[in-house]
Amino acid sequence: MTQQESTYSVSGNTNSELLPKDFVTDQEIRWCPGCGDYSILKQVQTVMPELGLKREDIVFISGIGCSSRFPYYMETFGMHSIHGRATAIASGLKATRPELSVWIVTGDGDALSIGGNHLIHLLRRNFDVNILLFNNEIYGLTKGQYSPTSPVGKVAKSTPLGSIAHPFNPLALCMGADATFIARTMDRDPVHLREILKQGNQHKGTSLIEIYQNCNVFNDGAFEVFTEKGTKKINTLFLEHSKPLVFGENGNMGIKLDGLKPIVVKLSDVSMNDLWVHDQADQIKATILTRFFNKPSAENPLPRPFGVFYKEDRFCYEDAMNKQIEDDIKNKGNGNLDELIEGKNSWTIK
Amino acid sequence: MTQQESTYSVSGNTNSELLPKDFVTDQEIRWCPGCGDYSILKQVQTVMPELGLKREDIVFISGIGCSSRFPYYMETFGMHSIHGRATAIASGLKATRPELSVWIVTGDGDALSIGGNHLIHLLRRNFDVNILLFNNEIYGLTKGQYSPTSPVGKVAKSTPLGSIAHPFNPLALCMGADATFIARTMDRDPVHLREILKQGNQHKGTSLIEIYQNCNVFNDGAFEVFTEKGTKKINTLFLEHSKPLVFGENGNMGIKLDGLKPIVVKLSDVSMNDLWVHDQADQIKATILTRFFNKPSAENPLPRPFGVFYKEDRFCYEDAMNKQIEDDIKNKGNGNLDELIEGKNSWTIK
Amino acid sequence: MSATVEIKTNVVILFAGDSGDGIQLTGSQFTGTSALYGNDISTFPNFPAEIRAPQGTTAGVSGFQVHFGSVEIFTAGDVCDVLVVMNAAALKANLQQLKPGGIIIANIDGFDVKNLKLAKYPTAVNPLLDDSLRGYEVYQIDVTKITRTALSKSGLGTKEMDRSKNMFVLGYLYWLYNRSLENTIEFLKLKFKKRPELIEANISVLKAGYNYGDTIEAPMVRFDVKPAPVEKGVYRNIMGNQATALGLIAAAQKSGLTLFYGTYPITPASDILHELSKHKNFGVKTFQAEDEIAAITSAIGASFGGSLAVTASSGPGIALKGEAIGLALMLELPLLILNVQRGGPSTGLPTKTEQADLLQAFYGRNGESPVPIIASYSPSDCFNTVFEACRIALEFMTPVFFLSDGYIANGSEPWKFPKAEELQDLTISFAKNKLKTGEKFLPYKRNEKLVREWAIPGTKGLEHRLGGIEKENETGNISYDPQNHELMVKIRQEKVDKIADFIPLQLIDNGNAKGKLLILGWGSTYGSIKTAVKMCIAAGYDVSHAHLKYLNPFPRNLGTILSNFETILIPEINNGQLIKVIRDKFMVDAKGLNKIQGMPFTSIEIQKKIKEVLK
Amino acid sequence: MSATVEIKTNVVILFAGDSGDGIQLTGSQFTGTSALYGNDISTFPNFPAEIRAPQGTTAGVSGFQVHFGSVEIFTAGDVCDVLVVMNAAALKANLQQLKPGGIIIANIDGFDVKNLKLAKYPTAVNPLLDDSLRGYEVYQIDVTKITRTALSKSGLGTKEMDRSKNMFVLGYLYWLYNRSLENTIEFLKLKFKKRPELIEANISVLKAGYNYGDTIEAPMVRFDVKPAPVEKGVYRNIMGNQATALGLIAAAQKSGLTLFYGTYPITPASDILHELSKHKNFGVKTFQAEDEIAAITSAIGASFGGSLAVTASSGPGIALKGEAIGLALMLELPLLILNVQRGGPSTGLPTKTEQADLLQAFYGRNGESPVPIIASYSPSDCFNTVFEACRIALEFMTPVFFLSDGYIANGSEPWKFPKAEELQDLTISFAKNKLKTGEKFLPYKRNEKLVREWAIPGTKGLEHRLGGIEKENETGNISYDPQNHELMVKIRQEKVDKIADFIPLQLIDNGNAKGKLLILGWGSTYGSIKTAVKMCIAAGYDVSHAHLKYLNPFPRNLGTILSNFETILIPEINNGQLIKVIRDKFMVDAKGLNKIQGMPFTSIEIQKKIKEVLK
Ligand SMILES: Cc1ncc(C[n+]2csc(CCOP(=O)(O)OP(=O)(O)O)c2C)c(N)n1
Ligand SMILES: Cc1ncc(C[n+]2csc(CCOP(=O)(O)OP(=O)(O)O)c2C)c(N)n1
Ligand code: SF4
Ligand code: SF4
Ligand SMILES: [Mg+2]
Ligand SMILES: [Mg+2]
Repeated sequence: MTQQESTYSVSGNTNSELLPKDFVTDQEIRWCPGCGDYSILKQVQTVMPELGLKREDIVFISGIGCSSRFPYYMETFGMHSIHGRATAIASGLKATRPELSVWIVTGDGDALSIGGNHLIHLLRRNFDVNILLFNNEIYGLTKGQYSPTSPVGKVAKSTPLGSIAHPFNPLALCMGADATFIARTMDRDPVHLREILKQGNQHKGTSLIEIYQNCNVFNDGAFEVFTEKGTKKINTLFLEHSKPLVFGENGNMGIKLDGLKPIVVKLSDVSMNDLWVHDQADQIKATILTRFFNKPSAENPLPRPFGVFYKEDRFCYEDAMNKQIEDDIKNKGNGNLDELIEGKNSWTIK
Repeated sequence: MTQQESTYSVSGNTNSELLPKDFVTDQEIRWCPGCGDYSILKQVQTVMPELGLKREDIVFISGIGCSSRFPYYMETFGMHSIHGRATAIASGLKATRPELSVWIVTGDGDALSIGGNHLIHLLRRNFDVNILLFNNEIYGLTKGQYSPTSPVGKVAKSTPLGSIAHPFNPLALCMGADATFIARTMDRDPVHLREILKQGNQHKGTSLIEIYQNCNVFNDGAFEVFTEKGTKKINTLFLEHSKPLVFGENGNMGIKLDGLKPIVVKLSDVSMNDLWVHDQADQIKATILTRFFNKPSAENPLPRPFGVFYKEDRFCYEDAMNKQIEDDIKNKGNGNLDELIEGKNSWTIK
Repeated sequence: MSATVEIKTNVVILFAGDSGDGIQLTGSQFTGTSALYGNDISTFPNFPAEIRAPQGTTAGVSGFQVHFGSVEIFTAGDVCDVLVVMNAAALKANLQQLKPGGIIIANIDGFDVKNLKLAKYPTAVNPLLDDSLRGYEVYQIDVTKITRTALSKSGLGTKEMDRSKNMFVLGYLYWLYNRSLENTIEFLKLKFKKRPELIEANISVLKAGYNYGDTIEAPMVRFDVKPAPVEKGVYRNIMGNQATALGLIAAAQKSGLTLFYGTYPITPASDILHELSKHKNFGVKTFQAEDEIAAITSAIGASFGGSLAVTASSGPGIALKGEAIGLALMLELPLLILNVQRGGPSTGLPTKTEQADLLQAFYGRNGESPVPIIASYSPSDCFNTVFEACRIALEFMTPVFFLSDGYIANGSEPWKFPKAEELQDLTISFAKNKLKTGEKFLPYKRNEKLVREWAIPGTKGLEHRLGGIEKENETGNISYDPQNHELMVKIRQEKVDKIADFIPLQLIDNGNAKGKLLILGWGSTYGSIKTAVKMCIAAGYDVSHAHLKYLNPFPRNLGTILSNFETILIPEINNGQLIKVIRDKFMVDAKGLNKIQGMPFTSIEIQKKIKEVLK
Repeated sequence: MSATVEIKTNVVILFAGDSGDGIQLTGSQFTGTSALYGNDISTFPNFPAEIRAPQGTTAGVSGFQVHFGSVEIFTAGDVCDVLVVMNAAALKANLQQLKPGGIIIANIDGFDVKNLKLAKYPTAVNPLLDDSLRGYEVYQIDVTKITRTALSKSGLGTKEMDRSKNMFVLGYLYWLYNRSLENTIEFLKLKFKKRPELIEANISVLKAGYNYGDTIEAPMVRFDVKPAPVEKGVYRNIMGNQATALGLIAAAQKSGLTLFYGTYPITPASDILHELSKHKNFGVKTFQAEDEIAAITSAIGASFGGSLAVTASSGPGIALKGEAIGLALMLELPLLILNVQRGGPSTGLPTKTEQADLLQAFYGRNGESPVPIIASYSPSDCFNTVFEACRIALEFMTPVFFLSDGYIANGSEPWKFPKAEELQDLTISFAKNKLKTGEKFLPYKRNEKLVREWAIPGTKGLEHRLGGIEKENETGNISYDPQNHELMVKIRQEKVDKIADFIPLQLIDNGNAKGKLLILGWGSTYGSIKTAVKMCIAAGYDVSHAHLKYLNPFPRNLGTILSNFETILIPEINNGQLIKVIRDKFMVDAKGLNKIQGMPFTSIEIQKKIKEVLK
């Protein structure tokens, strides 16, 4: 008997008739009013019809956390699993059903605390899935403990005198784990968010998208210098491939590399041609960009980068897995169950 | 009642009378004859008396694996725990007994597969402990499955057709996790190994020392281009702080940075002054060095670096923890149990 | 207008409203004042499952139930006498809790079209206007309007004014139950120390509520619940998780050890962490680990180093600790494992209560791995029980399970707390180097209780190695010897069994020592069983109640007790777990009474069953 | 010199030597040849705990025990008739296994001063020279010398020559037991295909061993063990882990599903992974995950996608999977969890066998979480049992535990294997979209077996969401409703209980259906119990044997069977686990017979107990 291919077969047709509302479920949304998760949900639903996927071929998998409620609100296949394991679940799904479009939704606690190991292993294996990491620098669902991305000094439920743990730099960690696609965006910039979602989806391999998400109940304003009108322009740097690094009010500032050291320059002083040109394919440059990480200040005026930091072509685990199977079949022929059971040293009793 | 300080107190005296043999236990060593673990054990025992520590203040903690048998052979306090958790156990011990000298012994599977999460969290928290990561690119104890550091294509028990998983670059991963000290050395270079052990011990914060270790039974020769006479010189690069990167037969080659790109140059063509000078304090440079990772070859002649890649001063978790307690005592006075139990809203029934 | 005063022995009030309505605070204030007045009390807060479910919906309803009386009170009450609802959703979600003829106090403003719609009442239906509530006594008050009026001259904005609505309700209830405002006024002064304008506003609204009762023209009965004949002494109100935290600190103080608490947040255990982390001046070290495995293994490290090491979680997190619990038991190091149980399996019902992790505590790891288990039965009892769990862990060098649950953890009751000096001393003596020259330290040498010594790093001459592989008796060296393995398995079992010699005998809580029916309970069912048995005994039934705190090992006399009754009934908030152990161990054909609804038993449910069994 | 030939019904030979001595190969060859000859057979290899313990020490001794006969054979034998030792350590480690008067075949070269010292014999003591072995028949052969002589003209180096020492011993045993060399010669030709010089060398040493028997002058008895009256048919030899792997592939083929095997290496389960990863041409997907949690959760992902998903480990690894098992059972997805049990607790005795994870399988997770459990009882039985476990998982949409253990996993026996076409069909029908317009798909709608449909991604119109939070009946939406929770807990339990209607009734393996004593076993104790009961019945004792394969739920008639016996005795390689479940469930005062030595029972131990109980 062969695989039930008919049930599995998924055609590549785009389904242009789908609308964002077709991705809305009948479930009441249970996030706090004002939560950044709403905007992300909205943008994901908006982008979905543009990706040329059939709805039934899309799977959202999440762990546990406020953000992890996401699958319930997406009219696709979905699983709200257990804390920290969405990445591992998705790996098994993608290994066996490579034709599906698999999306992982996870929080900073889910992905980087309890789920840290599965995340880094998924990245090195490079399954072709998309990870949406909702970073709100707090544990929302359990009502406000500090998370592995909370800054030192963070006063939270479990740290009434302030956190004493040096936080992860999530994108630096992911670069260290040999991620093939990393990007950063935010809940408050729908256009950018949609653009990054699309680029992540296009990437063949694991796309890690960190999304700054405001938890207005337990960590309100954690990212406001990057999201609010007054401060956004001088504190954010939007990356575009092959474009020089320019930012600031009216784009009057730029970044230059002084040896290995990035410095902020005024465009009035320095020519555009001398600026650092963003190159998504450059692992070292991407690493340096992930290190633009301290809150921008007078001594450290480096803005926070948003956009695609890094993109690399590398074989995906599921493809290699299938190839090995195909090759083995080519070499040995389709497995014959009788021969397998009999083995090489049978004997007959008459 | 106060803490039993007397029992805990540990004086800082060095104990110069100790000899390497004082660190040998009465247990029969159970590693395979020829295993690289023997050399590492020997060097650790040799170095111990030089560290100025009292034997009873030293604790070796390991997980499970061939390498993890290590504590049984060290006449100090020790724990052979469960697979992957030595790092977490050590964190709890160091948090409560900062005055102890805590050493973690772990394998590539123990530290990077099942124990990956605890490792990266330990690194970010920066407990002042030393990690000896015995990397033999294989699972020894369970008899030869591939590990997260095995190269793609590795034929092992669980991968008869070759591994299809892109391996971790352990030091790059650790840099991504904001390690404050990373170094690499090897079983076959006792002098270098001892030197690195000493430097790791001196570092205040987590010292991550990757040790290339030959498993002559299941992965013989994995590192031989770096360890064997004929090939060692042109394939290894020994890092020394403030010194230019020089290697090769008779030290006739060097590394130069072309922008962000390291290139191999002949010293006959390029002046010493133009070479990359090693700077342990430079996170970006250290990251680039961790990326000297492909097997050296004609197209990629970059040698494999050994030595201390990176060293950073950052507060240790246990110190911050103690400081917070001290401050709280300063602010509120030593806790009074009766007041605590009574709370603020008691009433009396007469 | 002055009202008639009716005397009541006990009353249950359920405050309900939107999460933002200050319900928990209102309830706590009422509780505190009644406690001060001398009532016996039990409370149960009921939080919405969502952090902040959409305002006005039933999912967003927050409740606080308080049961107070002039008699002994053991539960937060089966049904309520008074239901206070701040909006339509609160009424809808809780009406079934109100006893027939009960009082409803409703904030009219919460029943406008928008609120009715959010609560999913059919269009044009308003329960306050149709006669669907005719079986109850309904008092409708436009709380919002009166509050705003009362504050018209305060200079506060409308939003801020509306925030003191709950004070109006509280004041009104103080009037209704004849309580003084003093306690709450004191509280407000402290709470708003930095914003005096709010002190004044809140007090005036509180008084407005009180006066409203005094002045409105509706004919109205007031109630009086006299002080309970409770023991003399100093009391406080305490929640279960808080009591657990204090019990741990007390044990650390009495043992002279550093308290190390390695944990990972999870409902409903997290509040223990929150409480502990406030008391750093006791030298408490709280460690929010990256996951549950790191939580317990860091605690094992701390225990190896000589700390009083504790790890805590709820069901799913405890499942993750199984392997490491096995390690602790092999190492024979003291370790506390707290499980604040919640509804399962899997993620289950995180905000609801259940007793379904008992068998996990018994058997949830590989190999023969006995671990003592001890369960708390009420919020304040958590203090004593966790203290006792520490004693056992330290005295017997073993991991110990402490079981609590969501009901106990979040419930509260008055507590006649002990003085520090009355608490048992837990002084530890770490192993000292008493070796003669050439003699080797034997880390697994045991005393007459089969307990090995705690030899911590830093002790010269006691250097030794421990591990999870089977170890040779006494030396602790790795041993694959078949006979030795059997010996060690038996020793580890015997060591736990022997603890039975060092715990109190089981008492009959209520009823005769011999008879027709024994209700055998454990954990948080205590209050409901106690109440039910008390009432049945009063009604002439031959029923007794014994409540287990020690679940592994059982008290030595348990078998005898069981043999003295014709029928054993075991009520549990699960599908039958203790009953399995009892049936196996004592070969008694015990019957189960099981409720698996994420909620405690009502005493009525238990009474019904008692009567059914005995008829 | 021709020897007398003595006829034997069954013989146990234990080959023992250093890990490098080729003991496993020698044993397997002897086994294969005897099987071909028609004997019934059972074997047990015994590896050293260390990868490569120091040569010559007792820790480094590798053993291979083969039991073959002209009668039915059920175990690898209690004691051995012949002990072959390649060095002093092998003698020291195994002498107690040899029956009085048994034969020792010793390689003299392995008893030089160095070897004696490594084996820790006192200085100047050589057991071959003093008369400590006088109770045995000892044949001393200088294997090394003869081998080297035989190869003197081969052109091989000494080291390479010495590697064929084992062939000498094998040849000699072939002579002793009157076996043909053909099978091994064929094997050698295949094995050294690429090095013809080694084929020749090994064959000549093999023949030298045979001829040695024929020619030496010592008076010597030869033995003959006639073919067993085993069923006609085609046989092969198979080890338990191998049979498990083949059973999984067979189930995948018969269900038409992709086999996904998510695991993390651990002794003694790893060999299943090794075997499966050789058969990629069956579409098998093996995934060596980063840890056990990823192993099981990746399998859950694969199951969600419609694969036959399997995860495997041993005790400590299974402990880590508890939380995820709960998820699988909430999701109601098919999933196989294989536990190849080893000695516990904690790391325990990794290379030894034990049955101590049964209660973990029953209860090792939070909440009410019933999972079917099924256990294999012999190496070849693993094939059928794991196939059956797959059937149950797929038919009932549930995680299923398959239990095996180190003894079964590494043991081997002849197997009259089935034809593929004889295997039951497991055809799966995934849910199809049969919805009318506007109708919603109900993922938790159930059939008469209470089983929901498997609706996999890619099926248009069946988009739905699953999760670990309690779900509303039928819709699967999150539900905090108290009644619904109780309903769902009961349904999940009932679904598992109902499986009892779809499994075979329990049979009495041996003995009468009613009587004095029933031996109730499970798992790998089968062979020893079978042998013991057979012998006791022959000796006139009123004893019967029933062996459980289905542990949860039990076969429907088990209660009746138990009630037909005066005494129930439950032998287990643990401290008493099945017995707890039986006592609880059936209220029978069953007795335990327990051995916790990392080793199987001998049939003698069981016979002794039977006689004790029946006297
Ligand atoms: C095994 C386990 N441990 C702990 C929890 C409790 N828990 C649920 S979500 C969560 C963290 C949530 O934080 P994050 O992942 O950042 O998500 P957010 O709520 O902020 O979106 C925790 C600790 C759990 N459900 N399961
Ligand atoms: C929970 C658990 N899972 C798996 C194992 C089996 N196991 C023991 S050591 C090991 C890996 C050993 O590899 P590594 O850490 O590289 O150490 P090495 O033996 O190579 O020194 C594994 C998989 C175990 N003991 N416990
Ligand atoms: S708690 Fe924070 S993250 Fe969670 S739903 Fe509310 S606002 Fe959003
Ligand atoms: S298996 Fe490899 S790593 Fe393990 S002891 Fe042997 S040589 Fe060393
Ligand atoms: Mg978060
Ligand atoms: Mg290794």
